[in-house]
Amino acid sequence: MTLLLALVIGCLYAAGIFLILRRNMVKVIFGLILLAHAANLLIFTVGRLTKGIPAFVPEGAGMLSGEFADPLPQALILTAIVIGFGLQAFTIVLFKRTWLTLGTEDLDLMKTTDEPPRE
Amino acid sequence: MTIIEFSVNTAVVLIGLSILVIFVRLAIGPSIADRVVALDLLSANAIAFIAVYSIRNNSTTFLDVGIIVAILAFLGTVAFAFYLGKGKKP
Amino acid sequence: MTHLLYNILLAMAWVLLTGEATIPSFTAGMVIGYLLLWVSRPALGGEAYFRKIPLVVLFLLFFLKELIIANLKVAFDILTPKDYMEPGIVAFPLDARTDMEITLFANLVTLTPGTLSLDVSPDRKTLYVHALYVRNADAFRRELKEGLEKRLLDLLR
Amino acid sequence: MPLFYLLLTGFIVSAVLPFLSRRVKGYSGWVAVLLPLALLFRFLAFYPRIAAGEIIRESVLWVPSLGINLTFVLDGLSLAFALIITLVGAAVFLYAGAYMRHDKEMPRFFFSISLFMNSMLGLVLSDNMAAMFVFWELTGISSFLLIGFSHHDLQSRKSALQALLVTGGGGLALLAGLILLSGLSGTMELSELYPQHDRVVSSPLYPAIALLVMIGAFTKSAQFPFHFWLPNAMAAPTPVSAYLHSATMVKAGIYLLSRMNHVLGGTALWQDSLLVVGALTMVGTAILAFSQTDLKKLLAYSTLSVLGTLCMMIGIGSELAIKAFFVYLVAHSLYKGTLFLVAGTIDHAAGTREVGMLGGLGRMMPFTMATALLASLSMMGVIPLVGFIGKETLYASILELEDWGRYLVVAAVAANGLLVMITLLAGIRPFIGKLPQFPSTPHEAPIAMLAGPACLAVFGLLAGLFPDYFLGSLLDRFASVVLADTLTFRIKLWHGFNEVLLLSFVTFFCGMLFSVLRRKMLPHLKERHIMPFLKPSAWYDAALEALMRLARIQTRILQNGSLRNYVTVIVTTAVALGAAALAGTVSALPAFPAGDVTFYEVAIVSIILFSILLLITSSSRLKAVIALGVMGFSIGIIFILYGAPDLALTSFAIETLSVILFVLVLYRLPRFSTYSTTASRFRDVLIAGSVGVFMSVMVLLTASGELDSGLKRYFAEASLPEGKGRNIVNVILVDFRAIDTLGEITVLAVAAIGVFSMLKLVIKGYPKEERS
Amino acid sequence: MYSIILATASKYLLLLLQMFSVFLLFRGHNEPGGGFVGGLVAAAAYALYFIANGIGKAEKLLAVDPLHLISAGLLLAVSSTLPAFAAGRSFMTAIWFDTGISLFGKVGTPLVFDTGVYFLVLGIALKIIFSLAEEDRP
Amino acid sequence: MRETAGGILLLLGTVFILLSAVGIFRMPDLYTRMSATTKASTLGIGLVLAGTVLYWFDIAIAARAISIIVFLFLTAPVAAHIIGRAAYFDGVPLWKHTKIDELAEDLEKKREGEK
Amino acid sequence: MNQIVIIPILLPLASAVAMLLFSRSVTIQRIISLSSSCLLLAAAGWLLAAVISGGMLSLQAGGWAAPFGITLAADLLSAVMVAASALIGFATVIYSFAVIDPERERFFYHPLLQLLLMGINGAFLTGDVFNLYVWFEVMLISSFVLLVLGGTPVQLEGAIKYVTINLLSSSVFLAAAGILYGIAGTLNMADLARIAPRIEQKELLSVVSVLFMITFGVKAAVFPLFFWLPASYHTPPVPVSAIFAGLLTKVGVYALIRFFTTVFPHESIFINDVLLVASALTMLTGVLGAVAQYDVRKLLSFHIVSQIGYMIFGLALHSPLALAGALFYIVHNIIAKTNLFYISGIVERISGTWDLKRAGGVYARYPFISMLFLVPALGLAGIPPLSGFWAKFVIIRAGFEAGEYAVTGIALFVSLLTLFSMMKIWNEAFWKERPHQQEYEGINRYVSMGIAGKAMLLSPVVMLGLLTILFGIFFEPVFRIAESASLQLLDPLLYSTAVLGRKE
Ligand code: NA
Ligand code: NA
Repeated sequence: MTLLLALVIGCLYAAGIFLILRRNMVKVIFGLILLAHAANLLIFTVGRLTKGIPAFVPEGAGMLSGEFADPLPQALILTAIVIGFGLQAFTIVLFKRTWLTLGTEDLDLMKTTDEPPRE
Repeated sequence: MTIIEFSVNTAVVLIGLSILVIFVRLAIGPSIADRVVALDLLSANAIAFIAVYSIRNNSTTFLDVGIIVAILAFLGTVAFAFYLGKGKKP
Repeated sequence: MTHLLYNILLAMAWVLLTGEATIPSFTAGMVIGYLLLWVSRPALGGEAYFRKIPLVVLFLLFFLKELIIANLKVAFDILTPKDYMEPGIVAFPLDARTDMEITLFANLVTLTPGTLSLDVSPDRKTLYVHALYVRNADAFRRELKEGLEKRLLDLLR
Repeated sequence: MPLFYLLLTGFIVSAVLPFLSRRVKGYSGWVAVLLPLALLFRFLAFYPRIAAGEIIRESVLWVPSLGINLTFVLDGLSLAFALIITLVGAAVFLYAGAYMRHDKEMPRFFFSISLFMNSMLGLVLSDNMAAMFVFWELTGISSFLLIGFSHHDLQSRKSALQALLVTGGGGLALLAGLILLSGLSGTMELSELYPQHDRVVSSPLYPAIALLVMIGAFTKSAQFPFHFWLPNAMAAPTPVSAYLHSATMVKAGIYLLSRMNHVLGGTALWQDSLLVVGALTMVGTAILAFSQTDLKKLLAYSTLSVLGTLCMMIGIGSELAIKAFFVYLVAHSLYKGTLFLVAGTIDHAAGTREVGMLGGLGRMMPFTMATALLASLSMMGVIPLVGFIGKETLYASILELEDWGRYLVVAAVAANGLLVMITLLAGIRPFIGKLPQFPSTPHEAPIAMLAGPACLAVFGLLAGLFPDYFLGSLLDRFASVVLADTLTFRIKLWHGFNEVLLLSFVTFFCGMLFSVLRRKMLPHLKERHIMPFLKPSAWYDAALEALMRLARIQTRILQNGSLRNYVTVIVTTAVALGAAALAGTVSALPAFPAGDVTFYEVAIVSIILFSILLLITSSSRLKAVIALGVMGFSIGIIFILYGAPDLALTSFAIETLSVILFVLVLYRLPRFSTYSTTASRFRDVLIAGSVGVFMSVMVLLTASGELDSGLKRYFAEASLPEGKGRNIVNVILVDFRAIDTLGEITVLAVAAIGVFSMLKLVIKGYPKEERS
Repeated sequence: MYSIILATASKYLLLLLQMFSVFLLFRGHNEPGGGFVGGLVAAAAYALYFIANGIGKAEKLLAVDPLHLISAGLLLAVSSTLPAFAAGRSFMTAIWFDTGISLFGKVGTPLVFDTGVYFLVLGIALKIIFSLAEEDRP
Repeated sequence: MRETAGGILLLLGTVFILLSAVGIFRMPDLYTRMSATTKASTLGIGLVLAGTVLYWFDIAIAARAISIIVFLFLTAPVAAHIIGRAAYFDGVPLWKHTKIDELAEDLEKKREGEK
Repeated sequence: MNQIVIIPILLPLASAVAMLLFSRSVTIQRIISLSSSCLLLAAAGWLLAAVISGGMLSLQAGGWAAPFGITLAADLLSAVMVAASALIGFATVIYSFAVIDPERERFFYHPLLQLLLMGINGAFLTGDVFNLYVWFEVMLISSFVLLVLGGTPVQLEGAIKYVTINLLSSSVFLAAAGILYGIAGTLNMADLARIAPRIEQKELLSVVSVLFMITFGVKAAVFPLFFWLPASYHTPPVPVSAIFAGLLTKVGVYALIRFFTTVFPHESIFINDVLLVASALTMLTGVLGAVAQYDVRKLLSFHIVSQIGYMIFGLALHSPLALAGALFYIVHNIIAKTNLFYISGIVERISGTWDLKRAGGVYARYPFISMLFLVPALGLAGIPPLSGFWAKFVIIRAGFEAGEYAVTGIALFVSLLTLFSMMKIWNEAFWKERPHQQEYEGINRYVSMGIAGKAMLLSPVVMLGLLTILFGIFFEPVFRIAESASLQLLDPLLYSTAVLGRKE
């Protein structure tokens, strides 16, 4: 499964970067979201996969022993997902606002901030 | 192999198959509503899968996720409908 | 409705008392609670709960039957290569009046395979139903009116 | 620590001076002059001790960790310069008070010029190289402010910037040289460097150090090919020209060379470079003066020539040469300061500085004429003025040279002849002959404008008459420092009829000849430059233009406004560097058992892959959103499969919320349009693909290793007893790593505020400027 | 696009989801759930209500500006760190009390913290959704 | 015995689920797909969950399973209705063999009445 | 005592919360903002003093021993950075009172500023890699919102680029942190420093460090990762630009220094070579960008990039002197750069334009303001005895000592171009008479400000200007601190021991 997930992660990264390289603003958002997914899945995978046994102390037991999924990467991903959501929400609205204000979603038409210096 | 083992294994395969089939509908559409319906059905499959998987893995923790999936899938569907219906009719 | 609440509370009390949080224990608690409530009904008042519980059970059985029959019918259609469907959208005049009645009825219609509540007219007098097997629109209407709607309204009113 | 306090007082007074001078309005010159005068007398008080061979040195700790301290040393060299600085300073300050009487910005002027004077003093007094550099730069900045004093004038601003850039660039070279030198010797103190001379010159870094120091000196002292900034600096008010650009600041480079002579000198590289550059400057700039018609420009070119001469004499480096150097330096400061101030007076009186339009002023301004005459005679090297001694000694030192060096005498005579010509034009011609029509009515200068130059001129006469009394002992100490030897000279006005005197006559004759020639040739000269290769100012302009063009081109290429290009660069850099770090160390990818993969895992993974494909290819936004939803849910399922229910819960919840968000945001947006070309898509696929492959490889490599995390075990053990919770992930979130969560919810709060304010707040701003 | 069916359903689902969200919050320390998911489910309840009944009714239902929920959530989270100071312990050290209620189990500052998260998440989700919805209102 | 019954319910449920999947794939238009299949899946999940309850036979599991079932039965029809309705007014076409569309007729009448 | 480490994080958060509670009243928000900034300045000073006198402080949040919980740690570097951020925060709050429009104030300008400071301080103080990510995000989202607050077209356009590229780099950060955990099994920096030498997957460690270099390089605006900066920093209101210019990029530089001294001390050869080349190109391209510009804010923005190059150069040289120089350079640059943005804002108020070709006449009317400009401008150009001179001096010396003559030469050349572009501003905006005088009738928004407004506008400028002068004149004690900070950095064991409380 690690192999498969590595494939998935690679594809997510590739697709994310590909979309970020588009001229269409909305595609860029999708690209960023894919990258977030990719990073989360990456942390999950490199934190080692453990099938099935979640990190819960069983009722009645004092501690969890044996084989179980590493809870730390999960906690990290949780934080990252939530943060990612905040950023994503902001970004989506930013892009919409930009579209409404500038009247285009073509990023190549947004060059006024980088206007080359005049002679 | 006991009956329960057999049925769990078969169930997993059947759910997997139906997920693939539904995905085809999701991919081909043709309308947005078709895709939304497919998505809704996918999440239903997910709930079923979670239930079966809890037996398979001998762990009940996942059932809670099922409830959330049910709630959220509904909400998602309603949201899509909201989109489709926006400004269309009374 | 308060009676149902009492019943559940009694059942939970039973579970706590016995210290056995299992399904049989809860069921036993429900049954015992029902009996207790029935016994003390003069003190509590409100006959409806005891009249309706059997009705509810009957309705559920009726609905389950409809559900399974319709499901099989549709399943057959899905699995055989030929399509037997004659779909259509039928306007169904509603006797249900309150929001709750309309919603419940519409949802039950939708829950039955082969039918789908599409829209309620703005005057709330008509429910438009999409159905797979509409040989005859009027027959369809009659069947629904005398079957599902009547039973439901009986239960609710 | 008298020297330190002297300087400190000076700087404090400069800071106060503008306010003071605003107070006393018309008398600000008289007030301001107190500062240089006081300093002058203080330095004169040191004179006997220095003359007696004492060297005063003192040190205030500044940055001892770096070996940088305010170490000041007063020896013959620094005292000579300090006296020139304060003496000419006194004359200039007094003069400026009257000269600029009507200028609103006079307080600022006094601030800048006194700042300059103090910096100049600090420069010549410093023994610590870093401290010296500090003052060196300060002279540059104050000079910048002074050159650009008439800041409304474009030419002034340009000239100021030019001077700053040229001398600033040289300053940086000097800094580099000094740092290298201190690195080599382990000290910042010049006095501690003297004993290390042999080690320094034999170091492989020596040529670099010597060149860097020389570049610093050449730029500051306007040696060829950096001379061009000085004539342009004449845009400054006349007192500034008199002070900075003849008597003091331009001598800073010369000072540096003489100060460093003992540390870096004695090698062929050092001596020959100074000699050649000095000689070139001496002759070349004198020739350039030929076509000048502006009083100040003429004087400026003559200054350049003298600076070249001085540099050349350090290059010669003999005892006689240093003696000549000293006398020439003193003489020049005295007469050139005077002549510049006189030029200002003339400008003031007649309203023009064009030599062709000047004449007959002597009758109106007799005292000025007398002053000018004295200074002119000194400049022409006429007996009995100090300029005569300077020139004589110069010739003598050249005649001492062997081999081809002797032919320098021709160059020296020619240059001095040109100086004579310039003097006739600038110092004498305006006062004699007919009185033409002037823009304003000429009148004698007020006492304040007369006193200073007169003093300087008279002193030039006295020093010529009694050279040994006024200059003798200082010369000894001066030369001793420069040559690091104990030397005693005799200096006399009259050496009898000899070869050198003959050369003086020849010089004078040449001067006359040049004057005649110039009058004949001037109309033709105006049209084109003499020897265009001697016009490095054109090089400067070209370099500046090239720099600006380069800057514009690179900015246009790099900062091209296209987000895609920015991302492309970043991503490519990341992958390239990452691959470089990985390269060579990885021979084969680790093998993972394929057997543990189940059917439903394959199903989930293929769903994810297909939805990625769907997302990329989708032509409608909503379709893309749905594909995204499917993908998110599938990833959630993977979380479930591998024991992360909380993760699954959260990701389902987030996915749904995102869907709602998209739905609310997107429904008014237009259709998804594709803008990019096939070629760019192909390129992007390559880039994106390489990222994907790279990340996949990273995942596989990482997951293939052993991971023994003590944290995992610790959490499992501590979660319930210490964290009071069975859901370890949640305990981590709200307890073990609660700060992460605190930050996380802050992010959410800000995001919500951001969304809200972005939707609700639209400021129109100042439309005219906002988009520029 | 108003549907009586959805509107009616949203009313009873509102209650159900809110209850479930509180349940998730309190149980999160021992079972899957927690303040974050709890808050999102509560937000889902209001979101559903908004979609079914329109933004005006949803805002009236909520009665407070979601911004105040955000502030309150942050305030709770921040104040949960203070008892540790008072107790002279290291920053953010948990302080626990025993309660007899089985659903709550032990009550401590982490639970207060998680409650802060709950309110904050509810607040931000609603703030975002309401802001976007209000923008569409003519 | 209890477990076996659970297994059978499980199997039955998944069969229904697969049926609904085939249905959504095979049916000719959106409305037929929805009315034919969405609810089959509701029943399917119901059966699967019932099987799960039987398997575990624990009140906590039962409570969760029943919550899911109740919730599904509460929401699934609403979801189907709302999406079908939105699709209809969005102009998603009916199957060409659809016999009758009284909603369209009524809307037409109303529009004429307004004129 | 250790508890003070949390104050620079908690205080801004608490004040932001208080301000959100009083979201209706701008006045109350201003009072809270000001007092919180004062307190923060005091706390940061206290922290710095404590670290100078008592050595490194570390706080185990939640009482969980490292590496299990999250460690907050203040060594000299962190304490100095926090002090700088508190200072800039304080100055910017005051400056904002004078210039920020009431609408922006009503839309949470003040709380956002505090939260930005919280994120920045958190990033400086944390001793945990993932926690650093969290603080980066707090900082980023606050900066996003501040950047677009007001929603003018240029703001939005700049924000699109800023946001996209920063999110991209965040994703790289996340991946790097994940992989790091995957190979080292810990996220605590001190623990990592201890474990890193024993890690078997060396090549992965160096790839991880490359990834970190990329992500921090983007934040720090290092060549060729800086494009987002000149595309966006000139778009928001002046105080926002100023605090961005002063602090944000420096957080990236801080992280680079922290990682490549404390966390990956053994990973330096390849990284240092890359950093060296990058630093040279950063200096050069940045300053050339500045030279080309005629918009003051764009010009200053490009300068940020250029000066980051010097800091990176110091890091790449990796000697005690070089690091001390880099640290001092950071502090000096934070102060001077922020100040320049402030003054550019004042100049814009006076002349009504950002365009140098249309501006002018400030020197004639406002000599004092002109002098206020000269201090940071010359400071930035490295003119002695201002602080920038020492920054330049130390770095150059370190460069020569390391034998990196070429890059050092570039650094010198770049400082000349810096001087050139600063004096270009001076010539055009200050010395030159304003062209088309009549066009600008009544556009001077400075002259119409009240005395209180002017005081609030000028006092931060004077304060920071004085610091630029004082740091230059009294360089020795400052350098001592920088030197000991750099020695601390070069001895990771110190850090490990202080955090983990045991020797290895
Ligand atoms: Na149905
Ligand atoms: Na959380």
